[in-house]
Amino acid sequence: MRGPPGRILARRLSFDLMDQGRPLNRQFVNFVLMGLALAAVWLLLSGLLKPLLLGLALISVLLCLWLAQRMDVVDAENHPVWAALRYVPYWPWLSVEIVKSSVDVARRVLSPSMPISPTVFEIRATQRTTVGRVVLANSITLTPGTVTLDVDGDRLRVHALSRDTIQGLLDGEMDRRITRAEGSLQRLGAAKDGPT
Amino acid sequence: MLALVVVVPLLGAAVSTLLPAGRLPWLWATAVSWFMLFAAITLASQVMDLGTLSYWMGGWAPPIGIEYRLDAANALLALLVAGLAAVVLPFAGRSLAAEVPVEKSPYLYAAMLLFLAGQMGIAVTGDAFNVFVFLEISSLATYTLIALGRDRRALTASFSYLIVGTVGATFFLIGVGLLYAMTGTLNMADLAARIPDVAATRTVHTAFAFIVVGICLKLALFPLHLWLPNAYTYAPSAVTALIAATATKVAIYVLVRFIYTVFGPTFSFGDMPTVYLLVPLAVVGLLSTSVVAIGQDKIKRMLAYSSVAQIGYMVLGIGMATTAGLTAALLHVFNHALMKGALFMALGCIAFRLGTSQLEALGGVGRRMPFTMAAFVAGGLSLIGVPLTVGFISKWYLVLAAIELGWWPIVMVIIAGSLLAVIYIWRVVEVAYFQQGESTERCEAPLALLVPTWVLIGANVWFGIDTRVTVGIATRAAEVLTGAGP
Amino acid sequence: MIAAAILAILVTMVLAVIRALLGRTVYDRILAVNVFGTKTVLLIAALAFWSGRPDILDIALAYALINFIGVVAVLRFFEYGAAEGDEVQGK
Amino acid sequence: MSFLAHFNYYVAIILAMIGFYTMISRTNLVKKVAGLNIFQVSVFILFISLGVLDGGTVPILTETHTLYSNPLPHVLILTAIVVGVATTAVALALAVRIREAYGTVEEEQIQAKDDQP
Amino acid sequence: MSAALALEYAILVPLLGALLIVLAGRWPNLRETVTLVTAVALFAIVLRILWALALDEIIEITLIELLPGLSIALHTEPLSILFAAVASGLWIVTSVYSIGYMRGNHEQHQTRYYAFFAIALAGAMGVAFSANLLTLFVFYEVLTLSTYPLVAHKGDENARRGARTYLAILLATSIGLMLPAIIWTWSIAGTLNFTRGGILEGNITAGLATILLLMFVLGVGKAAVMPVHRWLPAAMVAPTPVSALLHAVAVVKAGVFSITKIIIYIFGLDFLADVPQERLLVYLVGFTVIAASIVALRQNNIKRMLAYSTISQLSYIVLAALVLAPLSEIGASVHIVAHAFGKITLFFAAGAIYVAAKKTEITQLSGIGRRMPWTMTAFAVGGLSMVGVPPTAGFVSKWYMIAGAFQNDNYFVLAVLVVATGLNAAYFLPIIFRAFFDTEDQPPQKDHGEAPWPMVVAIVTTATLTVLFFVFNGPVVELEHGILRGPG
Amino acid sequence: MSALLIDLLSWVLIVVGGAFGVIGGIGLLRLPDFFSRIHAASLTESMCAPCIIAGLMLQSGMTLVTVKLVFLVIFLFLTSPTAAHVLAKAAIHGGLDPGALRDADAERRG
Ligand code: NA
Ligand code: NA
Repeated sequence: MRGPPGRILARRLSFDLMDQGRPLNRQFVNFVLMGLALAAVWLLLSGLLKPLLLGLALISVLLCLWLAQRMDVVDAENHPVWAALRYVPYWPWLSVEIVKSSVDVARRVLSPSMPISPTVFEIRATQRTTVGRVVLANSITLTPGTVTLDVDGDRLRVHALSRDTIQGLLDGEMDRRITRAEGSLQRLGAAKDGPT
Repeated sequence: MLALVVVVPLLGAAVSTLLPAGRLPWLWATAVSWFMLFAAITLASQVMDLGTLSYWMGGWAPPIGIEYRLDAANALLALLVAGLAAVVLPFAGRSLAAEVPVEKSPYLYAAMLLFLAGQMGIAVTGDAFNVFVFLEISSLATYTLIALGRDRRALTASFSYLIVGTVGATFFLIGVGLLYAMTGTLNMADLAARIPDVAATRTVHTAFAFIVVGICLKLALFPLHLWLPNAYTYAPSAVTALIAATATKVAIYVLVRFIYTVFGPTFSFGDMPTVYLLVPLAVVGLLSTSVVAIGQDKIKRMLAYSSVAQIGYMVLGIGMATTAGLTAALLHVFNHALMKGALFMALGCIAFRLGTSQLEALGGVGRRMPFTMAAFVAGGLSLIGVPLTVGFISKWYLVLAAIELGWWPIVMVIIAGSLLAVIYIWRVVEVAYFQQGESTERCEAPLALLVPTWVLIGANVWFGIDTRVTVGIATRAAEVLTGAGP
Repeated sequence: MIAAAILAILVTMVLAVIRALLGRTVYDRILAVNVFGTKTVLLIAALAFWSGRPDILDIALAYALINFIGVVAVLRFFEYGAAEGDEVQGK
Repeated sequence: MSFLAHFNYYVAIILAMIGFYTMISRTNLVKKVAGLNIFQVSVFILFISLGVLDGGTVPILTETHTLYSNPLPHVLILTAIVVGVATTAVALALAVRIREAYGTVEEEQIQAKDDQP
Repeated sequence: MSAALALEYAILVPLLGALLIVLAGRWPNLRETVTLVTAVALFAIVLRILWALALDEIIEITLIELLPGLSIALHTEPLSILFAAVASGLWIVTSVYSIGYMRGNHEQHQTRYYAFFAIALAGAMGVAFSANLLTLFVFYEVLTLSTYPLVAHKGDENARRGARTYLAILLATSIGLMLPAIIWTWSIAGTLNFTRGGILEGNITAGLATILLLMFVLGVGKAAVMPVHRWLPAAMVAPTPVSALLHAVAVVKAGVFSITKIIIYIFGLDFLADVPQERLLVYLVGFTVIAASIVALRQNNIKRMLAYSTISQLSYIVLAALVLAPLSEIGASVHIVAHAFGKITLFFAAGAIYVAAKKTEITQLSGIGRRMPWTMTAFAVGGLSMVGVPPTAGFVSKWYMIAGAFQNDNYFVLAVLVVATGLNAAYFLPIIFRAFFDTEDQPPQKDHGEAPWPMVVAIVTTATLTVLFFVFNGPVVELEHGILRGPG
Repeated sequence: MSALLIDLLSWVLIVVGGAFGVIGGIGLLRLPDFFSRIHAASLTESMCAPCIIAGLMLQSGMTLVTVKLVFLVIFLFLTSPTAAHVLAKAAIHGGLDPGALRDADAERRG
């Protein structure tokens, strides 16, 4: 059977937990995964293994799942956890960018003349998934010197501290890398959720 | 049992939220309230023969653990709360169905049960901080209940009550905190034992001031009463009946408990100028609010002001700092609950039929709703203090206490209060019986409302004639509190 | 050395408070408050090491959470326009 | 030194004053609630600071530490904070309902709307 | 029926009557029958009690024990039986009269009227037989509240205002002065029971005793001692039979009865005799006698004139009681009867004149004696009794009062009595002369004779009683000597 | 040797973080309008916080404490841009003008 490890695991789970032959239930799988994630977080944060605390952990995890289900934030769409995994190759580059632009902004702030030229401009996003587009928007905001004001369709409205710093964004370097990261798992057969 | 009386309504509230909207939540709440009454009666009888009961929450010993403690004073209070609840909730069924949208019913009755749980909690807990918690539980329930009133003014009324109430509770909390700082305990009995050693410190004096002021905000002692009239006026009828009958009474109890048990009479009246604080306020409030009541053309509001006046009587009794005075105050706490409950319920019947409590709308109601108006008149006579009603008994004791102290002006004030009550009650009677309304066809309230109302009226007469129980417990409680008795 | 970090954080917080007071627009103030909040998170974290009680880090996490929710809530309030008391949108 | 000895009291008092002033002076119901919160927080701080022991550390038991500040106030204030949050929630809910009913949360405007029915 | 049972019935029967009247409301004849039957039954019961008292049976029953030592209890003694007999007896006559009056005037709400009338009688009986101050107070208030609807009977703004004044003054005085006085008494004497020789002696200083007595005399507003007399003229808005109830049958009598009883059985004559300041009250009451008579003299409306005459007559009784001489006490109690007979006759007459001739002013009465001989003769009898001229009841009581005044050499009272008699003559005799010897200035619009027969019957009866009492007062006076023995 | 190196590195990170924090604060004060101040703020969020936390991680080594710090930094990275974004949106909604939109494509050619 092909597919990302999570998907394979999920299929296994679904076969074990549900009566045979039923088509695989993605939402249920995502629930299980979310539950496991929450449990892991709890364990890591408390680091205690007393039965009482574990019992409480179980209760609170279930409570969270119930709430999530009521708010239906968990749907058939791919889980952010896996989304996060996809962008691993992109993080180092982003960090470097952040450092560079931080230094630049710091320079402008400290220099007596304060050489700034606030600008608003638009760029086009080429990502196909919503997650991808969110990643782009947040990356822009994370890097000092630029902030995403508004996202509408594939057009991002950006405010920059200075005209000189926006060239990189206009060249679309960041956009390209994100799209590539998004695609990188695509080849492994990730969910096809077209642009919304 | 001591724990159940609080835990059951708490859980009951949770259950109520899960019930389907309709009559079911009401039935459930009523059942719970009747259980509470049963429990309260059992406890009260135990207290009367066995003396003070004590129970450690979760087996933790005080001061870490919370002690539930029941003596004559809070036995009386528990009886009062449970009894009133057991009568008002049956009444609430029809009355609230007419005033509150049905889909809210599960939460409505959950709030009522929370309110009762809080009131009961205050009644039985022996832990100062626990009092604060329960006070806030019941207050929060009250805010939501008041906000359910049909008129949008109910919202603003509830909001201002919330602000004032929270400030009051926070003041109380400050006081408790300071006491804790000085004594290292929150258990009332321990506090009572340890305060004398530190009574001289300024911190304890500050604590006393904060606690008294905080509670007086909650119990709407003049001039801190401004939140009350609107709250009572715009809340749904049954809610008004319940909170008017119990909420302020419980606050009074807390005041008594702290002045007499925790701080002790010697400190409260010896070291602190409590008398000069409470008595003048009580007197001025009693007279002024009675006069204001006469001016009201919304009967519900009139009764609300009269409540503030009646609170004046109770505080007066507390301020006398004698066993007789305290007995009178406790008696009036109980008796006023009976009369105000009855009056507001009778008014609820009228509102149920006429959809208003405006005075001018009552022309000829005496003929249209004979039993309801008869109940109102009976309750009114009790409020005035006519013999063979509970009102007379509490006035009798209050006046005796005043004479005992030789406070003749106070006697006159008490009497004057009764006369003012005559005036504002009679305004209603005159319109209802001797003025023609536009309609004359009979529209007596349904039995579901009449029966509970008359049960309370019956209580007004019964306890006005057979005073052994009430006077017995009240005297005993006063003796316990003033340390005169066991 | 952590003392240095704490000092730096405190300085930042002071500057943020000044901005919050100078404000100009309410949004400047919220921005400053937000900065103040995240710096508080850092401060708690640093203090955890300073006092040798890393357990306190949980508090830092909780505080980060509250700070975020708080800022969003406040913004919601101002966006809602309740502060100006104008008519309700979409009503 | 005596000033520092009562430092916590002064902080609490100042905060209480600020909260109280806000509550009274502001006509915007939501701001009143904010004032109420500040007022309550001042009390919480007072309570907590009462439990402090000099040299004592956070009352989370470990092997290494022996001297803790008094945990009881923390417990109580935790409760008080919960109560406070509940109160705030109810208050804000009311504010929302009021806004739906009156279209404003400004006291005078509400008053005006009640007076001219 | 045992005497003790009779005591309870004296209160229960009228209440039961009221209930039946309400039930019979739809059938007027049945309703009125119920009223009459109840009235007669009550009178019979009172006679039964009188009989028991004559045999020196001591009758005392406790209905309810409110607080330890404080109960709702009934007993009998000469004064109470006298009051009870007068009230219940006159109720019969008044009922007959009411039937004529209410039907003759086509009044509304007659059921309410008869029902509350019965309740008022129950209250009066309670006052009469009350064994302690609390019981007295309770039934006193029952009487007050039950007469309010009667006074407000017409229901128009004017009637409501009059009734408001009536209720306000009576409640204000009773709750404001009488109740505190009672509680004070309780707190110093530890009991409220009516006891021979009083309960206060030795527990209270003379000065305070005077204040207490003043609180009682003014607190019992029904006695209409100035300045708390205003309710009586205000109540003139009521229908005539109600005025009869107020002035003769129950209400004002309950007032003077209460004061007499308090003076005799709470303070005690001997104790008060040692209270010099008590004289101040004598002056106050004496002033009321004179002042009220002068006001009456200046009235033109018959009923108002009668009202002020009542005020002065009541003060006779209080005055006599305050003289503290045995004979004057007897005079006081006898005058309760005498004034009852005389005044009810006068009011019935006034009512008859109103129903027959629609006349309300004295100046309109010229020559009416020829059209209504029976009525006006009765009026003359009543008037003479007020003045105290033989052969009428008024003479008997005045005789004992004067004798009592001599007994204590109380020349002030003596003077008051003489002057008042003169004034009474000055405002009654002219009316009588005008009625019989003047000629009608202008003929009336409708040619009328006597009022409906039930009214005439009632009037003649009461007038006859007034005269008969002059002759056969022996038993009553004899009975009232018992006051000086007092209850058990 | 490597322990010393790690220590050194952590100190450097902490100092750098602290420095950027202060600079951000200064920017918060110096910069002329709200939208530029956002950038100063993001300086303290995206640079100062991670550096200091990283420094602390190096202090604590491979323990649960480090895990918590990781959670902390992840959380900050998720929330701080969101907060900034919401803030900017609210400001625009509230009537603040971020400035005229420039023709981006022209820029690219130029
Ligand atoms: Na009340
Ligand atoms: Na709060």
